[in-house]
This record gives sequence, structure tokens and C-alpha cells, in this order.
Amino acid sequence: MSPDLAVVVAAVALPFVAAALTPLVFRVFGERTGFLGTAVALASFGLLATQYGTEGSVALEWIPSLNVALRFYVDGWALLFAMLATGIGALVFTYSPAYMHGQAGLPRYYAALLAFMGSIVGVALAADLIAIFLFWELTSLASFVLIGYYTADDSSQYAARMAMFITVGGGLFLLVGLLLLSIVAGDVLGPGAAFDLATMLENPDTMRSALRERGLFIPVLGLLAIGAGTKSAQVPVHFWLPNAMAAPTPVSAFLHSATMVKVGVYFIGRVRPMLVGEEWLFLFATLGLTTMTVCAIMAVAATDIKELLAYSTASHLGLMVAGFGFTSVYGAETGVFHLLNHALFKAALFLVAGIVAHEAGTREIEELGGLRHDLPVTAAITGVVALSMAGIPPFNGFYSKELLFEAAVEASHHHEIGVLGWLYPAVAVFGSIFTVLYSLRFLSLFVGERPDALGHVHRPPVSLLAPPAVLALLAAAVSVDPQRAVDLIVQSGLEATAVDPHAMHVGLPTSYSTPVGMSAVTIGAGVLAYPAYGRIHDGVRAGLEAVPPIRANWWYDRVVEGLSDEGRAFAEWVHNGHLRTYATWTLAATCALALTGFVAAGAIVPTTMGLEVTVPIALVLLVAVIGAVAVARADTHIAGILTLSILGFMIAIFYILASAPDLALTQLVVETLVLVIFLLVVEEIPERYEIEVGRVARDAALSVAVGATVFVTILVTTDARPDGPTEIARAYAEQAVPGGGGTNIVNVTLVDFRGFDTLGELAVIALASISILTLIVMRGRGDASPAGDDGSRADSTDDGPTADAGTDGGPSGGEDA
Amino acid sequence: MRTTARAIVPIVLVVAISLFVEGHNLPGGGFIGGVLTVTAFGIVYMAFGLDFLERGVLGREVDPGKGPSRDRVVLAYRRLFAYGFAIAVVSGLAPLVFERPFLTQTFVMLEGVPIYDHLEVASALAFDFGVYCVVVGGLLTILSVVGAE
Amino acid sequence: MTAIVLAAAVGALFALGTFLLLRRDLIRVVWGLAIISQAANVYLLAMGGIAPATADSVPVLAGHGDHVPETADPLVQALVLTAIVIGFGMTAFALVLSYRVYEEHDTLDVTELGDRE
Amino acid sequence: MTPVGTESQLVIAPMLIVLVAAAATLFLGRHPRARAAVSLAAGVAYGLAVAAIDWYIVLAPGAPGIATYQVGDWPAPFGITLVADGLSAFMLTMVAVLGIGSLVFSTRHLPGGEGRSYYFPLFHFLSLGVTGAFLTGDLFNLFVWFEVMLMASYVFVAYSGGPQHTRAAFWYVALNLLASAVFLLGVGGIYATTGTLNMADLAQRLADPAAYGLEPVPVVGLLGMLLSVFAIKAGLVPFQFWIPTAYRAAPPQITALLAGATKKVGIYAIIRLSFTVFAGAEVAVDLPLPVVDAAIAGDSPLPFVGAALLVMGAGSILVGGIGAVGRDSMEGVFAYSSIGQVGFIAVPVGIAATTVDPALREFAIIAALVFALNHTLAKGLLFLAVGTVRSATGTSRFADLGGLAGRSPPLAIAVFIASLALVGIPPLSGFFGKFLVFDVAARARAGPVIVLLLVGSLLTIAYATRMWNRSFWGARTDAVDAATIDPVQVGVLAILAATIVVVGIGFDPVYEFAETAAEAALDTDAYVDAVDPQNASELGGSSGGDH
Repeated sequence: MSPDLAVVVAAVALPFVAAALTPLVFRVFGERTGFLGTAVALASFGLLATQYGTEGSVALEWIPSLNVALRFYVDGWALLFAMLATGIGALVFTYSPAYMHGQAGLPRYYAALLAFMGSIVGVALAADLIAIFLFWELTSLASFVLIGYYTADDSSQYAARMAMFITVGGGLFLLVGLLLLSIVAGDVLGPGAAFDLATMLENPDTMRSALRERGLFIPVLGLLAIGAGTKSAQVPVHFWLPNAMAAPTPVSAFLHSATMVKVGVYFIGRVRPMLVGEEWLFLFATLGLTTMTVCAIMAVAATDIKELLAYSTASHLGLMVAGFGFTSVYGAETGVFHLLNHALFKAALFLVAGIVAHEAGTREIEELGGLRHDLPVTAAITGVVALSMAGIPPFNGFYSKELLFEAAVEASHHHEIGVLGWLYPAVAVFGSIFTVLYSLRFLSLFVGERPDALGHVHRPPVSLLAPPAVLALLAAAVSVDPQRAVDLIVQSGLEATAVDPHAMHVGLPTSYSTPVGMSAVTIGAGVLAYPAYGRIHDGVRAGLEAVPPIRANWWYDRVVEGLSDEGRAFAEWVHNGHLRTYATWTLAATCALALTGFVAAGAIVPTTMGLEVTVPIALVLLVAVIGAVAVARADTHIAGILTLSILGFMIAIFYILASAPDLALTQLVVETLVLVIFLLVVEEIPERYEIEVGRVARDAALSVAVGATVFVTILVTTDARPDGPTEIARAYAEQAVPGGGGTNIVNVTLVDFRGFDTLGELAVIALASISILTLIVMRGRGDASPAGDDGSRADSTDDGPTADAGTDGGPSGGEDA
Repeated sequence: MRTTARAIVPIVLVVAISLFVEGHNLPGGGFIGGVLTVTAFGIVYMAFGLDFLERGVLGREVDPGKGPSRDRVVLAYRRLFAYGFAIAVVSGLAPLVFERPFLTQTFVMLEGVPIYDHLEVASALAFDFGVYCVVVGGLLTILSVVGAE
Repeated sequence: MTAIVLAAAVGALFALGTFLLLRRDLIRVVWGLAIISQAANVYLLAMGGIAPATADSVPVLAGHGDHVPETADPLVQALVLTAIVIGFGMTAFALVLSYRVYEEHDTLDVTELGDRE
Repeated sequence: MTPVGTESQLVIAPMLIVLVAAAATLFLGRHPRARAAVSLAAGVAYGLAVAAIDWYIVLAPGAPGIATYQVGDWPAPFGITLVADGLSAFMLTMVAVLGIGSLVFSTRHLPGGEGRSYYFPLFHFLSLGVTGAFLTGDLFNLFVWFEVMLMASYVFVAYSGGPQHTRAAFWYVALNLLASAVFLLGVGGIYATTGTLNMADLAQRLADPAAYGLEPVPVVGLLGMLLSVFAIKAGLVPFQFWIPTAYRAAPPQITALLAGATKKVGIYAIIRLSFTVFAGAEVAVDLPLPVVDAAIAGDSPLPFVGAALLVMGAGSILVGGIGAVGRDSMEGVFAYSSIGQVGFIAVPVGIAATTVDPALREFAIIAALVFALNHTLAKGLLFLAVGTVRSATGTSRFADLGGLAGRSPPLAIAVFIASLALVGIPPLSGFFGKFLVFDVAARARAGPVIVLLLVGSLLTIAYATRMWNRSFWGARTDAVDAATIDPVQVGVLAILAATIVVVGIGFDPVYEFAETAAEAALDTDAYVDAVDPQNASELGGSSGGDH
């Protein structure tokens, strides 16, 4: 059965439409807008549910010229993720009104949350590479807005920018990877399939071999991994996720644990059948297990409950990535099943953390304890989900973790991976021990003694309690009957992500196997080490203190924040304000371009000197050059100006000798006028002259280079010049009288043949006078601000006749009217 | 200086205008005529000072408190180049009425005109007159504004 | 001794203009620009071909007769005329601008100007 | 000679409109309202004229795709030809959208004093120069319109008259006067080598030099000179020096045009000359580059252009990106960002010039055009937003700003959208620019270029988010508290922001337009045929007296 386009589009579009309407809706419903969000999420969920059991792709035309469409692909994996997003979305929307009560900027909050939900559904369903990227980036964007929700708070801004930089930046790598995929797909599957992921996934072997043939397999794999890794907070860019906890807690629950961060994992699962192989194993198993272990250790070092959960999230994302990394079917099972389990327990845990923070007024682990007295229901919820997180049987987290161990052990059976064959399982166990540790620590907030410093803890309202309770119940349901969940949804997800899917079975182990042993070691070691939690915690923190580079934000601060200073210094170094620097670069680059062009085309050869230059012309030019030398050596302004005139007059004579009387006349009068203006201006300016000896050599070198370039240019062009007048010149001479009605060809050219040039020239003259007028009359208008031209903004907005009479009427010339 | 100026200026002006009128057939034209006219005014300025035209020729009172841009003479110059530009544009637009492209020029031959015997009146002269006006107006504006500083 | 003279002269003018452009004195910078644009005009004119100056080579026809002599290239002359006028406008503007710079900064020293923020 | 056809008349219509507007506003010194009204009317008329060019010449079914106008009724190559084809139309459309926005903005935020009476004439002259540069088919005429455009922009940079402004203007003027002289050298050299200035004629002669008895070898170097001139206008490294100060000094709505329009004139000129005119030149280039173990080699000047553009583009991306991260004012960030973004435009053009695959070449030009379109819209919006912020708060320095988002959500949303467009977030117009540029690099299998583009994009994220955090989020400052924000200005920003979104969501027609433009840029034959210099090479025997 194939999916229904209208339903799929509606499921994706509904949240966006709702987001666009949020500002209006908020005016009517106020803080209850959150419950409308619940309705939207449920509607979307319902629409998706109707597609349960369908498979296939549907498309909405978008950019046919590029073969880009809004193509959606519905299958078990897509539905699992999309329904998870809308389902948890509904709970988060229910939770929000009470939690966010009284905050400013709620329309922005709800709009971003809705748009975010739509984006996630979009990513889940999209089967067009561009559509995937579209929704992918939209999730980052919504995340930016939500992390930066507390706009006046520095840490919030810092975290928002960091998340944006890492996730959007990572998205760019993904984009390049997708583009490479599309180029290959366009080649081997036809241009229509260039962006169609569904078609690519149907032909995984063709794609794989085509990628390998072109040497693009590794680049594509790497680029997609960077994209997915940044989104899913894999080491070494995992640090944005803990920082993102600056967002309101419902956002943390939704974006940063249950959905957005899983987009990377989801995508890895999506392309897994197409790209899986030995490189895939090395890359993702290593990446995932490293992240899992590092972040679990970091979670133990956390002092804040949200920080603990954030590192834990990154760690579990690593687990899922590692699962998908293992090429056996167990790997895919791990990834799919843990995606579901983690969403259930981690979203619940964040919501619990929100309740604790909201009711107890602190998130510091040290300050909390014994909360079961004040928050009994919450404590019960936490009991289920924290143990699930720890992977304690029979809770649901245990099943998927067990699958990871199995996949890790299996890995060495399928591939010649040498030492990694035992290293992978060992690391998996080692990391999991820390998972047990911090899970127990979180649980301990509710047991033991209540610290005296802890103030009164309120009872949370039902709307805060219900969402985590629902999640905990679901988690419990999966724990009790995992096989039902598998049959219901996980199996169909597995079929989309595994190469060789078979019927999946989960349940409590009944006999000993290596994975069972690994689980026993994990739990046993975790429980045994728990009494030393304080020392481990301190030890890890001390290590972080001692070696800054392993601290999460260190690299980011160095690179991105440091870039501001580097950038400032760099810009000031390049643009140092000195005209000579600018002119030097400009001239040198121009010379380089011209000379390279001549050399490349082989234009510089011994020339045959085409031009006739008579002796008088040579003499006049010589005098002109001498004049220019005199200008350069002039030691007063007056002397320089007068010698400059000599140069100008020599050029006028040159024009006469070159049979150009019009030019000569123009040059003469223009030269006179320039002289007058120079004199008028210089009159106002005191003499000032110092020639610095040190620079002369460098300037002379550049001058010689420029002169040489011009010299070469003239030689090569005169050499190439055909003899005799050009066709155009001849035609002008012939047409001047019959066509233009004048015997002065130059003038006829100016006003007739090329009158348009003259018009432009007129514009320049008019502009020059306007400009000079403006320069003079605008004097003193620049105010203190660097480029302030705001002195008149008050009256400029009111350009009425009264306001204007004083300032504008006089100067701009009454008579002009 | 002033005596020389008195002698030279009228000659220069006459030459300038004849250069402009004859420009279509002999060396010259709107530019050269215009710039030369400006030179004549320039000499007047150099010799007699900026206010001479106002006070001396037109007999107006000059309010020294005003800035250069408010000077009546400058205003006249400014109007001149605006008019000149308008003339050039309009003369260029005129052919459009006759379904000819922008800036199409034409001419008629007038026979039996005194002195010249036969004279061509080219529409280009209108355009050239626009050029002349812009050059004179524009450059004089520049000169007087700078000179007033 | 033919094109080389022209090339050398224009090249030298460009070189000297560049040298002036790099001076510390703003007025000299304007001189440099003026020299460079003049030199460019000379080059442009020469590229129409320099015919020895005779009565025939001047691009003004003797009369309205049918005889059309071979003249110096009128096209480049028209171009150069345009360029001269444009160059004049630019030079005048640059000069007044340098005067305004002096008024605002009270110095004409390019280096000093560059150091001001 | 036949009367001029409608399509042909459309070609010159935008220029005539701004010419008349410039002349008319010169006379309206005393009537600020009339001045603004005439200017706005001219803006609307200009927009309509450009839309008519788009539709009747380029996009309509059965449209000719290209139309020419012979100014003064002189046939090419003797008179000056105006040519409107897909490329010109695309550029004009882009500039018209921003220009009208800037014009409306100018009626609300006008730097004041006596110079104000000349603001609108200057504005129209600036548009005239830009429009002329896009339309002309004559090399020297291009120089003239460049000068018109520059002269107007010079005074705008110095407009406010303060120490910073005059200095920035002088630096700007000095570098561009140099460029003008180089331009003349290039034009003179090309005329000397080929005997023509008409671009179509030039293309024709270069493609078959033997038939005309030409020796075209020097044109590569001359093209190099012209490239440097255009690179100054476009602000490519190492010709970018004037940009940071000049962009800061000019009134923001003019800076929007400097970044959105004059910069694009440089890009346009590079594309037009390199591909339409010089691509077919029968000149072999061969220059081994031992250092990078490569060579500039091929049968046309294009490999040389490509190598130059790739180097300059790479420099621009790095200098602009790194510089922008450290700026401490909004316009400082945007000015450096402009340097970086133009690198993103130059790189695909460089790839287009380097590749020998015609499909990839066209695709690369499309990418550059789409990127340029986004840059015009987004950067234009951002500079206009600087104007709004500055006129509302009196400052645009980060130190004095903060919490603007809370002060004016519409302003914030508009700036947010434009910033995201710069970053390249889908589905905004900026995404498609970035997507296509990356795709071009990927198709060219140019690994180092991809790395460069990635670095540049990461820098974009870094400075865009920094700008946002420093001015729109954060604690609200006194200046922001006291601000009064002009609703009309915000309206202009909102419309531009909506355009960015609409262009992205409805990208298909935009892509087709860009494709048409790229085809036009590469189709030398169509260009030559339309201008038809060969056919007209014998100047008509009919007497001129009757035309």
C-alpha cells in the first residue's frame, strides 16, 4: 500500500501553518496556546498513524528544473521517528504552559517549537536530498531560536550561537555529501533520480559501486558522518549539546534529547543500507563507542542535573551510532530499538528534571536529595526511567543495550578487524559502567536524606506530571512486553535500516552468552563502584581542570570566540588605512594580471614597431616626460602645479602634431582651468612637504614596474595594430558630411555617431559640479559618530514645506522653480 | 591685469562662441566653446574678484554672509547646467516622436543666408548647445564655489 | 626609434604618476592621478595611429565634396575628447575633495591620515 | 531606415526614465515633496520598464530573447548599440528591486542639509550609470557609464562630510581614478588590436581574426587589465581596499546600492566580456605554473580569466570572512561580508571559465547569478536595516546596541531572514545560491575549492550569529530603549525579506530566468546576430539628411 500524498503533506505542513499563526492565536488564547500545540501535535500524529503500514514515496513538485521535489518516503523507520516526534511533542506542549508560566516572548517560543516539530517530521519523511537538507537546517534554526530563548542572558546566547555554528556548519558538510551523492545518482540512475533518496536506496549496490568507481565513497561517507555527527553531538563536537541546556527545560526534553539530536542517528540509519561496509564499521563503531564512553564519563563529572542528562544523551547517541555502525543485523536492531527506548526514558527524565528545578528551585546535584517525600509520583516515574537508562533488566533500556553488546561481539565474526574485535566489546562495557553510575546518581536525588538547605518543594501541577508519567508508562509497557513493541514498530524500522533484515526477537536472556556476561559485568561493576561515586566525580573534574584541551568548550572558545580577535587584527592589518598600501596592491595586481595575460598568450616577442613617430613628436613627448620628472621633484606646490601645466601644454602640442586640433584646443583650455582650480585650492592649503628617503626605493620599484607594464602593453598593441585606418574611422570620414551634416568629423562623432557617450560625459560634468557643490555645502554635517549622517534625521522624516523652508529653500535656489 | 582682462575677455568670449557655432564643421564644438567661455569668466574672476559679476555688471548687492552655494550667480550657473542637461536630454528625446531612435540627429541646408551663403542647421546643434550649457554652467559652478573658499 | 619612443614616454609618465601617487602629500597624489590619466589619453590617441600632421590628416573635411581623404582616426579623437573632459571633472573633484580632507583633518599627510581612525 | 520596434524601444526605456528623472529633479531643488514624488514615480516607471524587458524580450513564450537599440540610428558597429538579453535583464531586475527599495527608503531617511536638494539627482545619475553599464554593447560606452556611476558614488561616500567620510571618499576616488586610466589603456589597446569597440563586432573579429587581418594575441593581457578594473568595482581581493571605509561612510541606503548594484556591475562586466565577447577568441594561452603543478592553458583566454578569478575569489572569501568576524558595528560586518560574498560569486565564474564542459560552464554561471541575486537582496536589506537602526538609535555599533529584537520584532525578523539568507538556510534565496555554488564545485571535482567554500560558509555563520547576538539579542541598551523606528522603512525591509522568502520557495521560475541569463551570457552567436555588425558593415548609402 502506498502512502497518501495529501495526508503526508498535511502532517508535515500542519505544524508550520500553526507556527505562522501562533502570534495571532496567542493574542486570543494567551498561555493556553500550549494546549493548542498539543492538539496540533496530536493531529499530526493522527495523520501519520493513518499511514501506518504503508510504504512508498510521494512527491510534490518544487523545482522541476533541478529535479528537486518535496519528495516524501513513508516506511516503518520514517513513521517511527515522525510519530515519536509528534507524540513527545504533544506531551511537551502539554507540559509547557505550566512550566513557562509568566515568561515573556511565549509566541516566539511556541512558534519555534511548532516549526521545529514540523521540521522533524519533515526530516523523517523527506526522501529528496534537498528536502532533507531543508528540514535538517530548519531544525537547527528552530533550535537556535529556542536555545537563545532567554535573550538577555549571556550564556543562553553563547549556547545558541554555538549550537547554530556547530549544527548549521555541520549541515554544510552534509550538503556537500548529498551533492556528491546526487551527482553520482544522476549519472547512474538517471537525472530524474539525482536527488531522489528513495530511488538510491532501492539500488544500493549500483550506488555503492558507482561511488567507489569515482573514488567518492570515502568522501561521501566522511561528509555525511560529519553532518550526522555534529547534529547528534558526537565527539569531538559533542559539547554543544550540554551547552544547549541553556534552553528552557521542555525544549531540552524535546529537541536535545528526544528528537533533534537523533536526526543524525536517524539519517545514519536511513543511508545505512546504501553505504554499509568495512569503512562504515570503522567509522561509526569507533565514533559511536568513543562518544558513548567519553560522554558517560563527562556525565559522571556533572554537577547540574540537566548537564548530567545532557552528557548522558550524547553518550546514548553514541550508543545508537555505534549500533548502526556494526554491520550485522544486531547493529541495526540496536540502533532502531534504542532510538525508541532512549526517547521514552530520556524525555521523561528531562521533564522530571524540569519538575525538580521548577519546584525545588535548584538544579545542583549536591543540593538535592530525598525528594521522594516531596515528589512521590515524580520519584516513581524516575525509578522506572532511570533504571531503564542504566540498562538494568527488565527495564526497556536493557534490551537495546544487550543488542549492542551482541553486535560488538559479532563484529569480529564478520570482518577481519584484528584487535578491534575485542576492543569494541571492552569499550562498550567500560562506557556502560559509567552509564550505570550516573543513572544511579540521578535516582539518588529521590532517595536518602533531604539536605537541610533545600527549601520548600512544591507539588507539581498535573499538567507537569502527566507527560513524564505517560512516558514512564510507555517505557514500562515496553519493559514488560518488549516483543510487542518490536512487532508493532521496531521491526518495520529494522527492515528499512538493515541490509539483511529478519524477524527480530527480544526478551530476557534465558541462558548464558557473552553479551549476557557483559551485561552482568557492567551492572555489577557499576553497583560496586557506586559508593566511590564522589571520588570518581572529583577525579574526572580534576582531570578536566588539569588539561584544558579536553574540556568541552575549550576548542570552540579558542577557534570561534578567538576568531573575533584574530579577525579584528587581521582586518586592521590588511586595511591599515594607508593609501600607499592600497595603491601598491592595486597597481601590483593590475600589472601582474596584464603581464601574465601577455606572457600566457605569448604576446611578448621582439616587435616590428608599427607606429610612425616623427622627431617633433618624440621631442614633445620628451619634454612632457621631463615636465613630469620636474613635477615629481618639485619642492613647492606652486612649482609643481606650474610644471604640471607645462606637461599639459606639451600634451596639447602632441595632439596638434598628431593631427587632432579639437583635442589640442580642449587640452589647452582644460589645462588652463585645471591650473586655475589648482591655484585656487592650493591657496587655502599651507605648504607642506617632506619626502621620506626610506620609502623612495620601494616606490621607485613599483613605479618602474607600472611603467614597464605600460611600456610592454604599448609595444605589443602597436605591434598587433593593423595598418591604416579602421573600418569605423573610414566610415566616419565618409559619413560625416552626408550622414552627420558636418565637416568636423570629431564633432560629428561626438554629437551624432557617438552622441550617447557625450550624454554620459555631460552627466559626468553635471555630476562633478553637483558633487563639488555638495562637498562644500555639506561641510560640517558629519557628526561625531563614525559614519553618522543622522544629524537631520528628525526633519528628514518630515520633509514638509514648513520644515524645509529654513534649511532647503535658500540654497537649492528659489529661482529653479 | 585688469586692463589685459578687459581686452582679452571679449575676444575670448567671441572666439568661444564662434568655436561653438562652427564646431560642427571646423575644430570646436560645445565642449571647447564651453570651456573657453569658462576660461573667459575665469579671467574675470582672477582679475576682478568673485563679486564683480554681481556688483559690477549686474549692479546687485551681495550679501557677504551667505555661503557660496547661496550666491545668486552660482544659482544662475546651477540653473544653466540643469537647463543644458535638460536641453540635451530633450533634444535626444525629440526623435522618438518621429519614431526614430534616441539621439538621432538630422540637418537641413539653408541656402542664401547672409555671410555664410549656405548654412546647415543640424539638430545636433541643439544637443551641442546643451553640451555648451552644461559645460559652462557646471564648470563655472565649480570655479565660483572653489573660488569663494 | 619608433613605437619605442611612444611606449617609453607613456611608460615613463605612468611611472612618474605612480611615484607621485605614493607620496605622502595629498596634493601630489592628485598630481599623480592627473599625470596618469593624461598619459592614458596620449596612449588612447596613439592607438588610432599617429599620422604625420598634414592638412589632409586633420579630421576636418575641406568641404562638402565627395573627396574623402584619409584622416587621422576621428573615433579615437572623439574618445579622447570625452576622456579628457571626464578626466577633468574627476581631477577637479579630487582636488576639491582633497581640500575638504584637509579641512576635516587639518593635514595633508597621507600617512598621518591613514593612522587616524 | 525602419521605425524602431517595440521590443527595441524597451531596451532604452529604463535609461530614458532615469535620465528624465535626473533632469527633472535637478529643477526641483525647492520642492522636496515634488522631488520625492517624481523620484518615486520614476522608480515605479523604471520597475515597470524592467519588468517589460523581462517579459517581452526574455521570458514570454516566443519572446526574441534579445533585443538591440541603435542609439542615434547608426548601425552597429558605427553607432552605439544597446543590447538587452537575458543576462542584462537578470541584472537589471535584481537592481531594480533593490533600487526601488532604496529609493522609498531615501524618502524617509535623507541625510540632510543643503546637499539634500541634490540627493535625488545624484541617485538617478547613479542608477543611470548602473543601467547604462548593464545595457551597453560598446566598450567605450561602458567606460562612460562606469564613470557616471562612479562620479555619483564618490560624492555619496563623501556625502556626510565628516573626517571619516572625506578620507574614505578620497581613497575610493584615488583607486578608481587609477582604474579608469587602466580601463582607457585596455580599451585603447583593444581598439588598436581589433579596430572596433562594439562588443558584438569584437567577438566576431576575435573569433576569426584571420578574416579581418588581425593579430589578437595581446587581448589576453588587455583583458587582464579590464579584469582588474572590474575587480575594483566588484571588490575582489586584492582590489577590495576601498570597501570597508567607503561602505561605512556612505549613507546606508546608498551603501545598499554600492553592494547590491555597483558591485554587480563589476560582476556583470566580467561575465559579459569574458564569456560573451572574449570566450571565442582564437588565442591559445599556455602558461605553466610550476609552484602548484598546473598550467593556464587552453584555446581561448578563458583559462586565464578562470585562474585569475579563482585566486581572487579565494582571497576574497578568506579576507572578507575573517575580517567580518571581528567587526564591532553592523555595517562593518556587512562590508567585510560583501567582500567575502563576492568571492562566492567569483569562484563559480572562475570554474565556468576553467572548465571545458559546456553544461558545467552554464551551470556555473547560473550559480554565480543566483548567488549574486541573493547577495543583492540580502545585503541590500541588511544595509538598509543599518539605516533603520541608525536613524532610530543614532548608532550601529554593537557596544551601544542590544535587545533590538524585543524593540521591533518586524525589523528583527527581516534582519533575521536576511542573515539566514547570507548563511544559506533553505528555503531562502541564499540557500540556492550556496547550494548551486557547492554543486558546481562538486561537479568540477574541485576539492580545494570545496574546502574553501566550506571555510567561507563557516565564517559566514560565525559573523552572522555574532552580529545577531550583539545587536538583536542581549540586554537592551538605552539607545535601543529610546529608539523610534520608522514604519515605512521597516515596511521596505519587510517587502525585501518577503522577496527573499518568495524567491526561495518559488525558486523554479527564478532558476529558469537565471538559466536564460546564463545561456545569453554564453551564446556569443546570438549576441552577434542580434547586433548584426557584419550586415551593417557597409554604412548605408542613403543620405543622412533625411533620417
